[in-house]
Amino acid sequence: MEKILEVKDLNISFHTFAGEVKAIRGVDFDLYKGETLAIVGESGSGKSVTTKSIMRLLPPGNSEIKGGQMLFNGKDLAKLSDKQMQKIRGKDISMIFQDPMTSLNPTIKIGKQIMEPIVRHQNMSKSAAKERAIELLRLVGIPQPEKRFEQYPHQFSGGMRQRVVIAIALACNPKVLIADEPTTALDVTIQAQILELMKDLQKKIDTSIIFITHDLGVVANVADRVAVMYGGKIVEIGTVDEIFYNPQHPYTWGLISSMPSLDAKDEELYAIPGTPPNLLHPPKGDAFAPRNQYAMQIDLEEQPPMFKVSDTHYAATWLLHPDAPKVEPPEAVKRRMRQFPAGKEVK
Amino acid sequence: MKKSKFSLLLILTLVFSLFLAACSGDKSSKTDEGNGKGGNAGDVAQEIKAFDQSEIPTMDTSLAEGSTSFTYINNVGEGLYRLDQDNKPVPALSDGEPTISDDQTVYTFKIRDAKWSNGDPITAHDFVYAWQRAIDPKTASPYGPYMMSGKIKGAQAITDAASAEPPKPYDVKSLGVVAKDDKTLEVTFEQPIPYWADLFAFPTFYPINEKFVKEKGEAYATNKDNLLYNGPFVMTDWDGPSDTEWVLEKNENYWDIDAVKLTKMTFNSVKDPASAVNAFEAGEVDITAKLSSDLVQQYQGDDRLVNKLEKTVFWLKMNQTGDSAGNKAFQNVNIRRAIAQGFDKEAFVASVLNNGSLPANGQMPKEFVTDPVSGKDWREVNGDLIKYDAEAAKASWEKGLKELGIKELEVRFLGDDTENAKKTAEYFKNQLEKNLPGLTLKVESVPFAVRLERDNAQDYDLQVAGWGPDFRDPMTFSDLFVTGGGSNRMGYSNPEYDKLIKTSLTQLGGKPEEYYKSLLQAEKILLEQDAAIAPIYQRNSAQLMATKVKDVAAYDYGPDYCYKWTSVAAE
Amino acid sequence: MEQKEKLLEIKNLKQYFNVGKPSMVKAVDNISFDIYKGETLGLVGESGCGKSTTGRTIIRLYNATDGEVIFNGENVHGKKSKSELMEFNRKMQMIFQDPYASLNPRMKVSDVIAEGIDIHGLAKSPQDRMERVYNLLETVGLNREHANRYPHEFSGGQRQRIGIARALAVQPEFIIADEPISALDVSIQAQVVNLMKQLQKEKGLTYLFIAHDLSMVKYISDRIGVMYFGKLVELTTSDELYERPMHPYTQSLLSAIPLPDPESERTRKRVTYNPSVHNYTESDDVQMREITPGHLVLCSEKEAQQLKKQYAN
Amino acid sequence: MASNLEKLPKEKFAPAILDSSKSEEINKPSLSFWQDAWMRVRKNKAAVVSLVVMVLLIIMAFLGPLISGREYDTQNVAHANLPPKIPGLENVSWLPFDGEKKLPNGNVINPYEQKKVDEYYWFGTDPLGRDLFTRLWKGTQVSLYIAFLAAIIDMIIGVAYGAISGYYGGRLDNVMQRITEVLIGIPTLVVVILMILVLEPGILSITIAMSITGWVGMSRVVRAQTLKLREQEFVLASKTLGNSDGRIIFKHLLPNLAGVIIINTMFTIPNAIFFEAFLSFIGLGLQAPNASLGTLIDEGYKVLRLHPHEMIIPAIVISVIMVAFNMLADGLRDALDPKMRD
Amino acid sequence: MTRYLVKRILYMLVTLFVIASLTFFLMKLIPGTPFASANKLSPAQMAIMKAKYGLDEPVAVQYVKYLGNLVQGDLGIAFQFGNTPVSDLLANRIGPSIHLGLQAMIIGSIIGMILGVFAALRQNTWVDYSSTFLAVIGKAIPNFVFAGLLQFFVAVKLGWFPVLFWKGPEYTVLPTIALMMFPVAIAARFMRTEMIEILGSDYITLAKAKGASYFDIAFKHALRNALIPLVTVLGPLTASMMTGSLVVERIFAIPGIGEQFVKSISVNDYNVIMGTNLFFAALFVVIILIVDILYGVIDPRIRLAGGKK
Repeated sequence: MEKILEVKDLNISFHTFAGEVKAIRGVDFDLYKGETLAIVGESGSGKSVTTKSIMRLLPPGNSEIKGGQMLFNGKDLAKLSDKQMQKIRGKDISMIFQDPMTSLNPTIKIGKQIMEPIVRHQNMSKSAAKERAIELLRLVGIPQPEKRFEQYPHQFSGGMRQRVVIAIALACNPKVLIADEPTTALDVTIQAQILELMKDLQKKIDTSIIFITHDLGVVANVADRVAVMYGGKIVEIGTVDEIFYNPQHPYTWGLISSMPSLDAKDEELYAIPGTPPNLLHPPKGDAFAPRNQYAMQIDLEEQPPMFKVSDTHYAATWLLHPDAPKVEPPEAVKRRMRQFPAGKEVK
Repeated sequence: MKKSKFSLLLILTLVFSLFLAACSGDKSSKTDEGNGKGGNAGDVAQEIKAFDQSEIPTMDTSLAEGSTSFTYINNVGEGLYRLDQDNKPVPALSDGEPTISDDQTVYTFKIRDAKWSNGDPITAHDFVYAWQRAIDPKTASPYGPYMMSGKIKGAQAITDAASAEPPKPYDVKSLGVVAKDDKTLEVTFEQPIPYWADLFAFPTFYPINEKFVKEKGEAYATNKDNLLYNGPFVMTDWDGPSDTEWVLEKNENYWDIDAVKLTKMTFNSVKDPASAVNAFEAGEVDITAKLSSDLVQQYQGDDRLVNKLEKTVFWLKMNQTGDSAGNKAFQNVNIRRAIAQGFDKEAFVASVLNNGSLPANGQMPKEFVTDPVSGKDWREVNGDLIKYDAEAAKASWEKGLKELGIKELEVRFLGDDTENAKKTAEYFKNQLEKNLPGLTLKVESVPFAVRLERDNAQDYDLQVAGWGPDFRDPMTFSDLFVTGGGSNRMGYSNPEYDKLIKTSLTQLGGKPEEYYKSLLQAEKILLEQDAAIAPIYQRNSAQLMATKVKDVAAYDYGPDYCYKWTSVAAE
Repeated sequence: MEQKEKLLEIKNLKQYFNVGKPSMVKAVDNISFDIYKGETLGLVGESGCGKSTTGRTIIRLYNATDGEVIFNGENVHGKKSKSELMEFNRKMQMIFQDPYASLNPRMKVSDVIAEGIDIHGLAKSPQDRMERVYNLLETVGLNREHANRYPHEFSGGQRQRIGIARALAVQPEFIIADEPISALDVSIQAQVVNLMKQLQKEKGLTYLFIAHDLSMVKYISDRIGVMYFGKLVELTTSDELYERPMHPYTQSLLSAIPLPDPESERTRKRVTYNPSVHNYTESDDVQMREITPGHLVLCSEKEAQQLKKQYAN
Repeated sequence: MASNLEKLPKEKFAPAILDSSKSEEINKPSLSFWQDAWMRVRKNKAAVVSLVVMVLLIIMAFLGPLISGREYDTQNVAHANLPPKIPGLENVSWLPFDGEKKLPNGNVINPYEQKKVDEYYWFGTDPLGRDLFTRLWKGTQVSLYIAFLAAIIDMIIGVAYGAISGYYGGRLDNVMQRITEVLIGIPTLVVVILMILVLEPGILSITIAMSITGWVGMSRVVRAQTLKLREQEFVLASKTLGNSDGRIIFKHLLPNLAGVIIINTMFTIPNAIFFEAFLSFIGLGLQAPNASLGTLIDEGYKVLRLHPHEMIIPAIVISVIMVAFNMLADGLRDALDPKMRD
Repeated sequence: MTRYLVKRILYMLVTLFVIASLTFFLMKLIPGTPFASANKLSPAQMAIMKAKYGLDEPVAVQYVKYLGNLVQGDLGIAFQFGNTPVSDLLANRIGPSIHLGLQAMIIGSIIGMILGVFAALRQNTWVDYSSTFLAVIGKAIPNFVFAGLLQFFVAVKLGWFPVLFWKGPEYTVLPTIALMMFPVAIAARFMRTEMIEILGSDYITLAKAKGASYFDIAFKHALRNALIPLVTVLGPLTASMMTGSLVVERIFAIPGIGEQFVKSISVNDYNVIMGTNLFFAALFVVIILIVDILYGVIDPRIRLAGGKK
């Protein structure tokens, strides 16, 4: 498959008054044409920072790309000038944000906000851009687009606003669409609509999507592949089935088993103990080790490399090391593993 | 400090200025106006530009009460007499000297053939109307009754009747002024008035054209078009009391037009003296208004600085009525004397005022009136009545305190409202507290109107007050402190003093020698014997005037300046 | 269903805002339900459906427009003396949604937790007060050392546990949990939910659990009420609700939830709810009707008949 | 990927001993909100410098009048209007402390020699021969006193009014807001002038006059903030615990309002100084012989061209105070206002 | 909207009524008479003058009469100017004050806004620091000092502009500069804070994500939103600028109302004080109303909510 975006060993730090926060500590992943890559992880795990850095939207004053490459069309996004980056944003790579209530400019008409990237990137006349904008509104399922074109954001409901944001993002048929928790702020019924819309549109314009979320249900719904992030690193990456039915990293186990399943009522939920690491002083070894009931001595001393599970599946845990003792995953995970269609052996 | 320190600011300003010059403003320009300096070489345009401190409050002679009003009324109007360049009243609309009755109370004037600016002849009726209007309680003139009561026959009675409770009927026709015919005016005084000619030169006594006033009604005197002129100039621009620019031009109907040289004068009110000086330096104006003392220092020795020793004297009033500690203490003559002698007037005029003012050691100003007996200036005759003497002051002070049986005294000090008020108060506080141990001065500075009210209510201990004359006669100062007198307002009372003043007023009007002798004696009682007030200084004022401007008459009372004889010389 | 003791009866509760103005909002519109002692009643619905308002009205943060809230046989919204109110405040407590906004950032954790103890004068001495705070901290899985720290030093899950400790400090019988986990990460949600379950077991607490996350609600609740636009549309046991949702809105809601299971997601079919399907007329007496034992649905008489027939067995 | 990892010692794969009690440990030092804010302020160089400057100025305001050895109101007219002269610095030609002055006509004179004055007046003297160094610091003292007093009065009234209005809301809020609307409708300058006329003039009257409308700004800020806070869940929590309104206001609202109150006060102080200066300039300021920076500038302005030091020195001090307060207020806002946090 | 306006205007009238009453009674508290020659008047004459101007009546009667006249638009006469009606005085004097105030306000706030925007865009650079410094200096140095320095150096020494008066565009330059320093400072500082906050908002990030240029982001997206709170501050400031320029008016001999007002206060000219005060207040409330309407123009959320906040 064609790689559209390659992120290699990305390191990002924030400079705060308390010191340097190493928010991203060596992230690698590829994005293929037409696929949806979901990035999951809890807040502070670095998923938003990764995507914002791809868009180069991190605040210039206190954030710094310490190393790594983000190759898009053979160009390293990290090295582009602001002007060059402006030409890529909204045209080749666009973005949808979490909160539709705040991501539209309250003082500019909806139509104008949709037209902006069209006019900017496609050299269209005003009237042609307007037509295109109305067409986009119709495409994202907004009724009476001509009338809605002239309205202001506050006249739209949350779900409708998110549709507008999607329309803006898709205005120039981008190659990559980054969706940063696009449904978190929405009700479930609206979320379902938006997810359907996105999948639908993806098929139409064949764009690649990086989908950030912390909701495993949403991941299961939209993703082709899943990257699990913890403590500024990707700890496990694989196809959606591999992650859900054959997870290898204890953190992924924790994530999956902390969700109640519909049939198991009385057993206690599995809860990952403790709190996420403080990236101001990242731990020496595996960042997850202090919360990991399977932790070994080496976890406290050395960061695990990515172990290959299959061609598409990698996980960063010492448990995959040949010398590591065999451990029993939690019950809920074992149940899932039994369902794994490929039936691959669990180590 | 050094100019370079402003350079940054300057650069900044320049940038802004340029920016603004390009984009500001929308008013149509009136700049060309009054720019008539050109003319032929050698033939100097007889035009000047001048500043005044304030706008003209009113041009209605009956309502006028301040020197600004009087100045412009004097320049565009005229009475029976006019002050000449030497401050002497000379006949103006009066055709020659009047006929005076033997008892010196009835004066009969012939009115000169002169015209109003609308061409109407000026008649004796115009005077009768003006005077009756000024005394009429309905007019509520502030100066009419002040100038007439006790002088013009019947004036006091009218005011008394109108203010009685309940009001009594009155008739303005009972005023002692009658038009015998169109050109003959008969004026009756209550008693002989030595300074009668000054009164007739005073703007309150100028004629008014009745027909014109009736025609204009409420609008009379509200702007240049609602006024009639009979003086050396007419107003060609004045939109009313709020106007800050006004123009006088030569009055073609003036009977003495040959004496008038200026063709045009443009006036502006400029309240900030420093700004006025800036404009003068920039050549935008020929005459500034009075300078503040800080500016006077700056121009010391400059021949453009014109000094004028005013006949206004400032003194400390020591209130003897009331219940405050100060009021009670001031009933003691030693305490009063201690205060009067306890501050250094020389240093005060030299450092605080620093504008040419003179220390005053008597009530009467210098160069105001001359004793007819010796032909010498009043001040020379009576000399220094109460001088700064720290030792004597301290001695009196201790004596006074002993008599009162106290060791300390706190006195309220009501400051004046001049530009130097604050410094003056500070100076007095410092001087008196230093020289009179145990004295504390509590300074209270209040606005002008409040001070007048406190004076009126006699709610003060020590107050800086000043008095300027309204006519050239010692009486304008002497009768201030008679018992119960309207301007006394400090509870001073001395029967001997009262008697001297009363005799002079009622019996000596026609006998100048005795009149002066009596009043000279009164001043001695007031100061040497009673130390009723503590004279401080006689004010000097200074202004900047371009050297090309000649012959501006400056007056001691009534109007400040007259431009009738003024001319512009070639430079 | 065995007969349980009613702890709380809500009768025809109404909460309108901006009464008399054109902008009047019927946030809670005539709802009735009971909560039994020791159970957890879940309340679900989409944002703006009035579920939080219901909770806040029950605890008297708002004065009800109409209706009764009977707690232990006493009407909470009647006229009350100060001491009665205090007693009531002690018996009924609340856990809030936002772990960041629900703790006063200027107060130490010990003071936050002890607030109720102070108000109700439960501690005999300062030592007793601190001892209670330490116990509460340990009850919710935190350390004594945390007592002297400030809220901003804690993570979201820890803060939420402090909030629980604060509510527990006055030893309440009934706790309203207003979306207590929706602002937390998945892994932390489990911590809080486990803690709540454990506390319920130990202290015999009764919960009103308000949430929009249906899977968690199902997990923790014995019974669940579904709200839609200020009205309660369905109320039954949680298993029953998931197995046999009867109200079309509940059906649409359940069908919209994505499950963390790619296989089922590939096949899930979403149904949409259109309120006009009911076709209610003026004469329809729309109210909660029991279709099967313990399963109430908001419907008209006609619909009830239909449903009864449909779910007869 | 895992190529050279085979050679790891076995014992490394032994289960790690994890102290479960440590999982909840916080490894940051315990910082209260104020300590945290203080750390942020410290990072702001301008604010720290401003704070130092302000402390120095305040110290000088009290110490200055003592170290000169002269009284602020002692007059010596023989020594009037002397330029600054500082021992040691008098020979440094580029500094204006040589006791010489340049006349408007360009001549340089030395009034100290002319008047045969042997003493050193560090900042020169005024027209009454008073020592300007002493007066300057005395004036600073008075200005600061007025400003702080006005700020405190504003704070007390404004906070009480705003907190009550915002917390109780409803009809009470409505009535209270109408009242402030009327107050806002009155131009400040007008009220102040009228009040100074009505009250007996003095430091206190000026302060009261400034506070008559001054508190409105504070009350609006506090009210807006209270409206937000009273819906915060910790306030609701306190209500559900049965807390009384008074205690909620004092324990929950006020501590959380402290930030905006401090910031607002920091902006009030320089404004009050400025306003007092303005009043002095239009002749409604302090009573003699009291000095404030305003009266000093006013007096100095009159003799600016002849004796520039008499205005420039107090003008510099007032500017420094204003700059320092504003910078510090900015720093505090960044540190205390959660909106501005990174 | 109409209902809202009517309600607002009613409130305004109430405000003005309260202010009129307040001023009236305050004036009555001040000792003294408005007659300049009071020290030369005999008690009899004083009584006559008080009677003529109705000052001898009980305060309550005077109050009722005053309000009665007020309703008819009669502000009384100015004592210090003989019989001139206060309304004439205001009419003649208010023009330059408003002109100067507005001009300084508009130019000042535009410059301030530009400074503020650039400071925010280049946060923590020399641009930011110098703009902040300028702003603080503008606030710190009294405008009369500015006015005096400008007059002396720019007008007298350099001769670029007229020293005094108010006769045409070039006359307005220096007073405007002196007066605008304050709005420059206020606008710059406010704008900076607002812009920094807005530049961090989601919709700005979205605009960036669209590929908008810096210019577009600053001026098309952020500026309008930053204006909303700025208007709140600048509105009342505009009113006080129009009324509070008295010192600058005095220094540049501008025939405005401010100087007149101060003089009236010192001579107890009640009618002028009350009239001017009421006029200021009216101006003030009208400007606040305009500000609120302006909100709607800038912020569509308010426009459609019918003026509600």
